[in-house]
Amino acid sequence: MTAGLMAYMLISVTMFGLGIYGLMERRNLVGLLISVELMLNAAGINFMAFNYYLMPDKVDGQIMTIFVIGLAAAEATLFLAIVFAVFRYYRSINVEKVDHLRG
Amino acid sequence: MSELLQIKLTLTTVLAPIVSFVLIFLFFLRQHAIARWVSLLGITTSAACSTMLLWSVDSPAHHETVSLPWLLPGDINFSIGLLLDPLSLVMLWIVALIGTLVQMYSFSYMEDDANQAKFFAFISLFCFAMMGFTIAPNLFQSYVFWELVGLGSYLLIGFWNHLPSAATAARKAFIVTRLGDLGFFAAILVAFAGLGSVDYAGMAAGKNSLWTASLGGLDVATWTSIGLFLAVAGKSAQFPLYGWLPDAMEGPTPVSALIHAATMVAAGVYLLARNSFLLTVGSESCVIAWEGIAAIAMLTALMSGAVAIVQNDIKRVFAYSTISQLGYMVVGIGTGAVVAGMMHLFTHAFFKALLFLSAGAFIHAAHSNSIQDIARAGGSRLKVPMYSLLAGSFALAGLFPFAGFYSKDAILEHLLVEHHYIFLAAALVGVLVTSYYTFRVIFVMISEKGDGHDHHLHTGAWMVPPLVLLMIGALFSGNIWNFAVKHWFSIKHVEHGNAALITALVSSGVALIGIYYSWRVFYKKSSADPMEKMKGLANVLREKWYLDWSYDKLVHAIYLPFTWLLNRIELRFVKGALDGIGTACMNVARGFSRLQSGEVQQYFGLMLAATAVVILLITRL
Amino acid sequence: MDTFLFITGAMLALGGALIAVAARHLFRAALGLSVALAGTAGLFVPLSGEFISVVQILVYLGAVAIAVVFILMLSPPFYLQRPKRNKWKVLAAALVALVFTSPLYITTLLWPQPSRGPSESVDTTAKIGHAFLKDYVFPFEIISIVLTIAIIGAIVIARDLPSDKRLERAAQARKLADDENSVEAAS
Amino acid sequence: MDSLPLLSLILLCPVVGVVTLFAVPDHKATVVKWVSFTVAAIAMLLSLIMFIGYDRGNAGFQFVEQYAWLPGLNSTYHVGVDGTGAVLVLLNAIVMLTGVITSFSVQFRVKEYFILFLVLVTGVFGSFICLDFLLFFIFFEIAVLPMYLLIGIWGSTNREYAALKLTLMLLAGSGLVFAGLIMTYFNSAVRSFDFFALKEHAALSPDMQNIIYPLMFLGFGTLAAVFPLHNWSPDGHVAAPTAVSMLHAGVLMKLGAYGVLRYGIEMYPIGAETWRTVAAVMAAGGVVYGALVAAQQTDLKYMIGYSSVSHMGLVMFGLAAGTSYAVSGAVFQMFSHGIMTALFFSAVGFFYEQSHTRDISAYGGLARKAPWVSICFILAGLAGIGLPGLAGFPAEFMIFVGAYEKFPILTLIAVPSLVFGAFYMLRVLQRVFFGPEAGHTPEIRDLSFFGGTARVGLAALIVLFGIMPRLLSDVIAPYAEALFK
Repeated sequence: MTAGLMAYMLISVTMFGLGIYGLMERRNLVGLLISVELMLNAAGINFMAFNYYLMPDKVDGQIMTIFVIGLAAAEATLFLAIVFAVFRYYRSINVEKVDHLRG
Repeated sequence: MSELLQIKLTLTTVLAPIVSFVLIFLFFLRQHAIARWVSLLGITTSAACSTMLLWSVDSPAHHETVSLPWLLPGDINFSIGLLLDPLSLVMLWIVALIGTLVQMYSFSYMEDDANQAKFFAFISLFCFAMMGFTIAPNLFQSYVFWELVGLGSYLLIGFWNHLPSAATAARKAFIVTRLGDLGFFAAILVAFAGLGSVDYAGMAAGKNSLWTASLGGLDVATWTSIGLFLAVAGKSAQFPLYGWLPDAMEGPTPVSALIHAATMVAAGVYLLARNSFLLTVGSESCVIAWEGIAAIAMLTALMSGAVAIVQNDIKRVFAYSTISQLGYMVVGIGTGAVVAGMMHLFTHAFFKALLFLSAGAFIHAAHSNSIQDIARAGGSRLKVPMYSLLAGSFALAGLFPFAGFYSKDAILEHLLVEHHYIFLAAALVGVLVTSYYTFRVIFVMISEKGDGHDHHLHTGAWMVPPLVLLMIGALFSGNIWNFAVKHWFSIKHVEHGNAALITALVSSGVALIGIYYSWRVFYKKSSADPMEKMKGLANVLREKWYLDWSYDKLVHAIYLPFTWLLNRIELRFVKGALDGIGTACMNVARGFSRLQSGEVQQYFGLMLAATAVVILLITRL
Repeated sequence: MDTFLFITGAMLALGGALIAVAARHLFRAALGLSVALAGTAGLFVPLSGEFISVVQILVYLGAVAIAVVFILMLSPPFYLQRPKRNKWKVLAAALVALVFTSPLYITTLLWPQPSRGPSESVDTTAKIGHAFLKDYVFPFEIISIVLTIAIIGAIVIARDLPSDKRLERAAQARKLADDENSVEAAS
Repeated sequence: MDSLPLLSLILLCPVVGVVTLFAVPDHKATVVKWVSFTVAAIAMLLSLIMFIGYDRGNAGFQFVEQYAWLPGLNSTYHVGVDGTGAVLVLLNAIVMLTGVITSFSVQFRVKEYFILFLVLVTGVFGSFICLDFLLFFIFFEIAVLPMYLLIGIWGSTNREYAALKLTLMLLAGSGLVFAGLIMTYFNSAVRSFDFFALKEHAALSPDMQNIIYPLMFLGFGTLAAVFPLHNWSPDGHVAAPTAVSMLHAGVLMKLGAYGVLRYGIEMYPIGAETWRTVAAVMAAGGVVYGALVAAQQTDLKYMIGYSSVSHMGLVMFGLAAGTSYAVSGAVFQMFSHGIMTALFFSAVGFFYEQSHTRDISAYGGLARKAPWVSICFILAGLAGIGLPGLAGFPAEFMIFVGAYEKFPILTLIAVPSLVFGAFYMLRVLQRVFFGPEAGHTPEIRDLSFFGGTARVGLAALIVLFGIMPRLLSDVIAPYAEALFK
């Protein structure tokens, strides 16, 4: 016996919402990365849950999760590299200071 | 003479000068000696051919037209061709003859000029244009060459264009005559729209109903006449457009002679003569319009004659006398005496060319235009020019047996016979004034004895033959017309009792009075110059009836400020509106660009908000 | 067992996430993220996702979270500073998060959905293997290329020895940042 | 000759030039110039062959070629010329060749300059020969856009501003045209962009025509500098480098008038009839306004720019009047004004290169220092004021004669522009070429032989077509008559 789909979805949405909050609130690039990871993770949960409850015969959702994880890894790598570069350039990783694209 | 030969001769006559123009322009711009001979050869060919043509005309009914579509394929309305009838041939002959004499004269007059090749090229172009105008079989071709005549005068008047006064005079001549040309253009438009043809033959044969069709209150014929008169007023220097002609004296004197005798100003009178059929096709209003034309011409004659009295520049005296004589011609044609008007044009061509060329001889010798200066330099000792000046003056004053006597009397007689008594009276006043100012020049000249610089004075070798020939013309051209030319024009000479005798006696008497008075004032100095007494009038005359002043005001106080205003509007409103649109766009964009803060989180928030809206819309919550 | 895993996983995941976004100390946030990822891995097991669960722990927890920690450790000590919260920013962020998630919550709660999963658990690992080598072979290869490129890119960006021009620009940018009383960092 | 795809070859010339230039190294400026000259000369030759081979008795399209292009949209590569097209292709070839010769003095980024120049010419050629609305529009845009760079990079006085204004206004114009194009496509009985198909079978309702025609008139009219949408043109002419001014005033503005004729009047006759008076008032306004404003200009190029507004106003006036005479005159005027302004700008550019000023009062007595180029300029000036014997007169005369039938009052209002024109033109001629030399005028030497060929050639054409207008009108008149039979 497991919890229903709704429970998983609620967890997922909550985690996603926390990610959004973090993304908006953090001033630090690394903090942003953490929030993004949370959001990706929430998406992963959704994929898993939908796969299990709606089409248990297939594994497409699980494969998507793997892709999400893989992409998250790639993204994290690049992101961290960018953090390095930004820091070298601005001596800061505060996103409020990094606004050279301001119109 | 066969028709084909006639056509060939005409073409040779007309094209010879333009060939010399092209040759000089392409090859001989620096070889002055060759250039002048090329030019003279061209115009002499024309003169010879036109003389042969003139002989070949045997009847007044002679009328021959050849036209080729020029503007559009198959469109005969706007074609180039030639019209051979006595009128055009006589005119052609005058142009070629005077042109030849003037060019010959220029050999001496322009001998020191560094650009004389160009001068001869231009003068050839000028003669070509005038001849092309003369043989035009339709209004269109007339207009084309009419404008080219204007170009020729522009180039020649402004020939010494390093002098600002010459350049300005040339510009004034071109623009003022162009103002008149608007009338010509309008006349073409009206006539073509009304009749569907601008061919002279076609127009003369045009249905009366078409000519009298109502158009803006008047009829087609009237508007055409008015338009054409405007053009004539420009070219033939009638009120109110005559202001350019005296200024045109800035050109070399041979050019003045040409302009005043045979080409530029003659074009207007000739055009009017050509279109005198309008008098017969139009309605009542058209006749009134022509009367009006005659009245304006009479006014011109008197006004300019009066101005001539106070001029001290010898060329200007003759310039104003030209305007006055042109007035006579237009009065004649306007009241229906086409032949008399043309006759006066014919004789006037000779004696006015003579007057200008002799004036040129004085100027060339004395290096001054002022009558008094010439007199002081001993101008009266120049034998040939002095005789020719005398001959010309007698002709201009209309004394027997000089040519002017016949032609002027022809017009006066017509006025008497046709009961135009007001015109007649005015014309007689004009005769008085004419003889007065003409002989003023002579008496001033001979009253001074000179101060011993006469060894400088000489008449150029090439000046003498033209002067002598023109003297003969001034003497006999009236008789030539009466004996040889008149029978080509299909007007039967009707004896009107003693009209001819009366006018001849009265006008001669009046002229003699003028001469006598002039003698008293300027030679004997026994009575005071009337201009000394009438200071106010003299001032008005010196200001040329304030006509130039009015032009000046028109240009500087109305036209230029108006263009200035338009330019301001252009900059302020047209350009300003566009710039305003641009600025407005920039401002809006600047507002939006504030959204692009460069802050990732703000973008993210906006993105999410937008996504939420989209989700709400999709799920219709 | 499943229920236990679910409850534990859910608590860890949400708790960890909360710490990850709320902690003032960046290092703690990173640890929170690790906890959240581990909890998620636990959540996957009841969904017959044992394999994914392991992948999650290996890759996500083992690589990503560790990388985050690493970067913090290797960085200058900006993360030690604990700047004040900006009250308005917190409020705005919470509001946005709420606005955005509320339709999701509502949808989740209102729409009818199966509460029960399949009765018997399936062997997904083998299926995943088959799928990867059949239907998903192309995306699979692509993702490996993406990863490779990401690694190369990361190296390029990170090693990036600045040229003269860039140094100049960097100096300018730094001056800009300094003017705004910088080096506050770390939230 | 029938089998030879002459028009496509003409179109191909500048394209080949562009491709070749890409292959030429940047620093070989001389090679770049001679390659451009060669393609321009070939295009000129081919255009001349086309013009001579054109059957003058035939009013329809000739040298027609058609190949499939976008079958899904019923758009084909369909080219051919009639009376207008043939004349304008010839004009473009002439201006292109003389423009290239004039551009030999360009020093800065030569390769890019000539590439853009040839792209521009390609667009113009394409527009004049295309019988497919969509393709025409594409070529039209190709012709408009390089102007921005040409003016912005190689221009002078206030060039960024002028380039931006010009481009924005022209693009706004083509936006209107595009709207009309789409409306035509979707409202016609046939879904086709082909000119014949649209003209014969489109059967647009009168209401629709009344809506679309103003779009076309204003859209193309902007390019033809119809009053009051003319303001881009003087600024643009002034800012543009010499050869670009030549091409711009000489050909590109004609493209606008051509658009009004082909894709306005021919395609929407009912709409043209409805809006005739409005169009004529705008055009006549431009005629007088341009001539008056020109009198106030102190910059030679501005003066020519406003005179162009006046002359293009005449073209539009003729088109708006829509009689056979007037349209013949309008097309004739396109040609003669093209040559005339090309010559103007070429001569002014020649002075500017040497003295770096275009201020009218800075010059004086040029006719004595540099007689040949002065004669060229004076001839152009006299042609501009409609002197018979030069190319401007037949055009103006036909326009006025034709327009008088329909708009007697407006015509009589527009005719005085002849005097206004004479007023400013002679003032400038007197100031610049005659009169005393201005004290500070730098030494101006006369034309070199090579540069002279362009200017003297253009001047010779002005005289040639002035003396023998039938050379052109034989081609134009059958077309114009067929249009209004």
